[in-house]
Amino acid sequence: MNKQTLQNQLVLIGIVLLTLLISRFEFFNSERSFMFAILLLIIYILFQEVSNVKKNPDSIFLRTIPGLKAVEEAVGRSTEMGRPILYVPGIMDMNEVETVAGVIILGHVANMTAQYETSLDVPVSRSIVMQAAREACKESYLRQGRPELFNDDMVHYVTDEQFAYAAGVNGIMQRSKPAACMYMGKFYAESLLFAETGNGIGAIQIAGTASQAQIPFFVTACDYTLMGEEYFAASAYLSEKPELIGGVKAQDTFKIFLIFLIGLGFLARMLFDLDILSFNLVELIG
Amino acid sequence: MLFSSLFGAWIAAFLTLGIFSYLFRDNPFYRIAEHVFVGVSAAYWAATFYWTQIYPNLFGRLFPIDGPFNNFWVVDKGHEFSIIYILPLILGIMMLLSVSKQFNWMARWGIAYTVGIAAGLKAFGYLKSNVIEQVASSALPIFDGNTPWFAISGNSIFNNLVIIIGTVSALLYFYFSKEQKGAFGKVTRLGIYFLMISFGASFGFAVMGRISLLIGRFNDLINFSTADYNYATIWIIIFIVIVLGFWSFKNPEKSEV
Amino acid sequence: MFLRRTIPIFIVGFFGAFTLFGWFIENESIKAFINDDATQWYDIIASFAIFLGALNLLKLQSLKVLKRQSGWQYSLIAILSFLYVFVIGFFMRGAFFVEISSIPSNPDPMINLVNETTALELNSSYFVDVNNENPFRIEVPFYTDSSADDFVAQLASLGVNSAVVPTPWGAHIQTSGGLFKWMFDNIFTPLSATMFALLAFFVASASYRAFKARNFEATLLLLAGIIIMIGRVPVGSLISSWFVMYLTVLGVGVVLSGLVRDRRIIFGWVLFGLLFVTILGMQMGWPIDKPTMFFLPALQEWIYMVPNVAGARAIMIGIGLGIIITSLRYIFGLEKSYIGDQ
Amino acid sequence: MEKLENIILKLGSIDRRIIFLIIGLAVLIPLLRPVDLPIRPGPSSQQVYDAIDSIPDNSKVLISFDYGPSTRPEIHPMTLGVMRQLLDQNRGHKIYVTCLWPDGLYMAKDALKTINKEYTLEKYEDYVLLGFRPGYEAVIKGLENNLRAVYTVDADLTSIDDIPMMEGINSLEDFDFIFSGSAGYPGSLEWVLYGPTTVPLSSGTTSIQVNEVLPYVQSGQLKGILAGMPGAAEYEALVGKKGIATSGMAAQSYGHIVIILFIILGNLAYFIKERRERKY
Repeated sequence: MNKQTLQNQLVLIGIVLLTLLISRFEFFNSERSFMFAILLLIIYILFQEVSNVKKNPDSIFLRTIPGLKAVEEAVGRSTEMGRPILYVPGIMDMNEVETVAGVIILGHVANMTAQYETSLDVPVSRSIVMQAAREACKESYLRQGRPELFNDDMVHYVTDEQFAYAAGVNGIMQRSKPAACMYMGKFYAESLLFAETGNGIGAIQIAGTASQAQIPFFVTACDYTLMGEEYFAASAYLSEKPELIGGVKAQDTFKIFLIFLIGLGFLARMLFDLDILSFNLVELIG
Repeated sequence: MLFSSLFGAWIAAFLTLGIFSYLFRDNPFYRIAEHVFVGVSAAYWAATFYWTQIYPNLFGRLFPIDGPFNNFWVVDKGHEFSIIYILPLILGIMMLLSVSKQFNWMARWGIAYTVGIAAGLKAFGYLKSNVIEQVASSALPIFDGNTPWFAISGNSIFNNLVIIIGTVSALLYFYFSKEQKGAFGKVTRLGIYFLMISFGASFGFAVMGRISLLIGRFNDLINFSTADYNYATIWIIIFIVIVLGFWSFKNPEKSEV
Repeated sequence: MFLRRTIPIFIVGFFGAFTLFGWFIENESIKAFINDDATQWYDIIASFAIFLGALNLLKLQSLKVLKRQSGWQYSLIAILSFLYVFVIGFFMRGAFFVEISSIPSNPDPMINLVNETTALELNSSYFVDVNNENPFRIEVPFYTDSSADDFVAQLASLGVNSAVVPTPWGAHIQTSGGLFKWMFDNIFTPLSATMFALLAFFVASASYRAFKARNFEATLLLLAGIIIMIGRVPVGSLISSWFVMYLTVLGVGVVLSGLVRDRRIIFGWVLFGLLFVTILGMQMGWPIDKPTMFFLPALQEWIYMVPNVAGARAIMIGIGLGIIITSLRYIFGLEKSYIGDQ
Repeated sequence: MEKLENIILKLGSIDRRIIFLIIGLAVLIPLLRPVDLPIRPGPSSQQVYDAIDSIPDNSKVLISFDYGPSTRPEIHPMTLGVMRQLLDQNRGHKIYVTCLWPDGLYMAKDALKTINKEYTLEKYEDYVLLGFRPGYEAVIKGLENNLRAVYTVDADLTSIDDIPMMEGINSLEDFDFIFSGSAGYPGSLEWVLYGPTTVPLSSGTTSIQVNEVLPYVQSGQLKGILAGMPGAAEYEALVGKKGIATSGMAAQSYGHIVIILFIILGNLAYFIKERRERKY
């Protein structure tokens, strides 16, 4: 434990020194030194937490996220009802981190549908997402030893246009009446069109998104919603792999650091306003 | 008025009302509008992407007027010759080739590139705007002498304290490594309250925005119902209502779930 | 294996690290790549990819038609719409302008012809300095080359020199009056705007169903939503803050009735509250917007500037953290399942 | 009482299509028979107005049209309003128009047409339509780096070098004010994140986006914000030219009232049901 603390302190000092050193060079944009140090710190925390999780995987505690438990229930319910599962990986392309996360979660859902032999329908709005989602699903079906259940067209393209896609997906919902609808990715205004139609056909709905403006709609119209950061933690929860759990731990550690930073900034501002401190720390950060 | 404008207005009114008919239930008019929309938009984006991306930005850089291939093909879009653009061309072609089973691994390179730059570009952007700047702007003044204790709008000590407490407690709601029980649970509860107020406010705003859109649509329909357009809206409404009435009579709704 | 796994993972790591650390480097070409080329490359790849999607769409819809699956007629509509736009996007320019380079001494028949054909309202002042160097372009294009040619012939019969100028490829999809633009204005736009407008109805039914005071959290959601909704529109400033105060007193009474068994306390609170508000109102002369705290436009402003900012900021920071860590996981190869490598 | 409760309960389980119908009528009727409602400008709209008011004479103002036809009723009055405010005072401001959305070009053309009818303007002296460039936020970054690399020609394919008012403009930092009429991505958020920090920036957004953008107003990165149609109406009132946003506000108000009545009704029904279930 002591050794760990020492190492942490050394690394922190190392990061600061490295940043100071590198800032001296011409090629370095010294306006961004603070960001650079923070970035190094995050990377360090990430790898530290991953190795921690790898060392003693049993001692790791993560609180439950209700929406994630519901995923498996939803797959089970669809199987019982003999109706398909609809999975919407958002309307944006793979150049959004949310979409990538959505495709990863799709891989986990496909694992379950392969086990349960439930049919899976994935309409997508971007062709690159179509290719990626197919790869992810195919791999899952192979891993579960059910390659014969996989078919390229379970992931199919509708259109790139936001509302045409929404119209198309609504049509699919109305006609194939899926028992469960999952919306995991980046969404814009169409979120409510999906969620209300899904509600109308009586499907279990689970949403996950980091699109801030759409979270309220999902919260009010869906059964479960993975909000913001929860959504990014979801793939780690589902995979149970140490590298990914370590990522969630790193998020937590860094969050505590940020809260500390908010407190520090607040305090510094107070001292500055009371003329005890002669400079404003916040201006240094910004 | 030109025939094309008049015809256009009738088409627009028909498609608009076709989509609105979805509010009644899924029906043939909606299905027509939906399928037209899907088909039209897929081709629309293919054409738009080709003419605004591939043609000017890729071919424009590989075949500019003074480039080495200018006796082969010229696409003059004011760009300089840039050989490095051969890379996206290759990745793009690989993407297309992945349509065949044999080459479907080829898509992975393009996917990998997309994910790579997404990760690199977003990580920095979000670190700056969503994290550091938000943390920095949470350092609100409490004791600078001219902030009032309480004011409903603008800066006040009370408001600033609420913001800080709200931010921290809501942030702790997203802390995964601890069960939300006891004292910690109370803090996260408070965090949820702030999140809920924020969601409610967003929702309230959304209601507003959505109604604004409806106003825009209705304005168009009202416009199309004038004599200039031969009362397009009115005729189409009558037509759709009659057909839908007849259709509903023949296809009674199965118990709506 | 090498082509399928190793190289893609290398590509993610390389471009990820390059764009991430490139932000810190002062170098024009690196800056240019990060700011511009990186995204442009992606756009180009995505533009190629869209043809894959289009092919997939056509394939599935054609299968429906061929197998005569239920609703195949609609699939036929989708295919035809696709082909229609594909043709006007790639094979027909749909926009041919006519440029007049000389006019006869009596321009009136020509002007009449032009106005009749194009529904423009031109008069002779438009043609003052028309000549070969400075031709007059009729701003309404023809959809086909042959109809433009016909018009040129008609003009020639009136002694007018004119020529057909086709819109260049690429510009044709944005030319006002062109076929592609006609499709955009009369098919694409109404459809997309109407789908969007459906939200007005759905947001109403969603709020009706979901905005129920089931518990304290839901009540907060409900109150914040309603106050914003009323406070932001003009009607909100017609509602007196005194009315809101009375409502608050009653509302607190309702809440109390759930918490306290003794009816006298609730009754006492309501009576006292109503009296207090009335006396205060009489003292202050019932100004509509005072006390500010209970004036809806001011209250909504407070909600949206204070507690809402706190909540939104926490979500923002959370999302930021999630994206940063997730991105780093991709860059360092800790997560590879997006290319099917679980 | 029992009867009233039963009626409320029945109304509480109303078919949602009835709600749709009533909402539709509540919005449609005020559009057919307009009513005038008083409009009281809020602080954030006022802030935008003041920010534009306080720019020096002969300023170069960039207006970015980052929206399409579907959000036109909300954003169009704002961009028009900004142009009117700039031109009304006759202080020699110049307007530069860019578009991050392909459809934004048509919106911009339309707005310029309207403005040209109201004021006597000289193209390339008073305004220039630079047009649409694809690339989302990359366009903003590019403009910040070197505007002339992104725009070699304007929307009419006239070379930038031949346009008198483009003289001395090489990057975003050469403007005195930037306004983005934004309906989503890319839009106000991207302007804040990637735009210049030295030039004052305001934005008009759809109601839905307001929440996302608000923290930036608070932190001062945005000089005020026009929030949705009410924001547009308030701004119209400030500029003193009533337009579609103002006339839409009545429809908006009724729409809200109907929705709120439904919410109240739904809650009453919910409480009655809860109480009855508890009793038996």
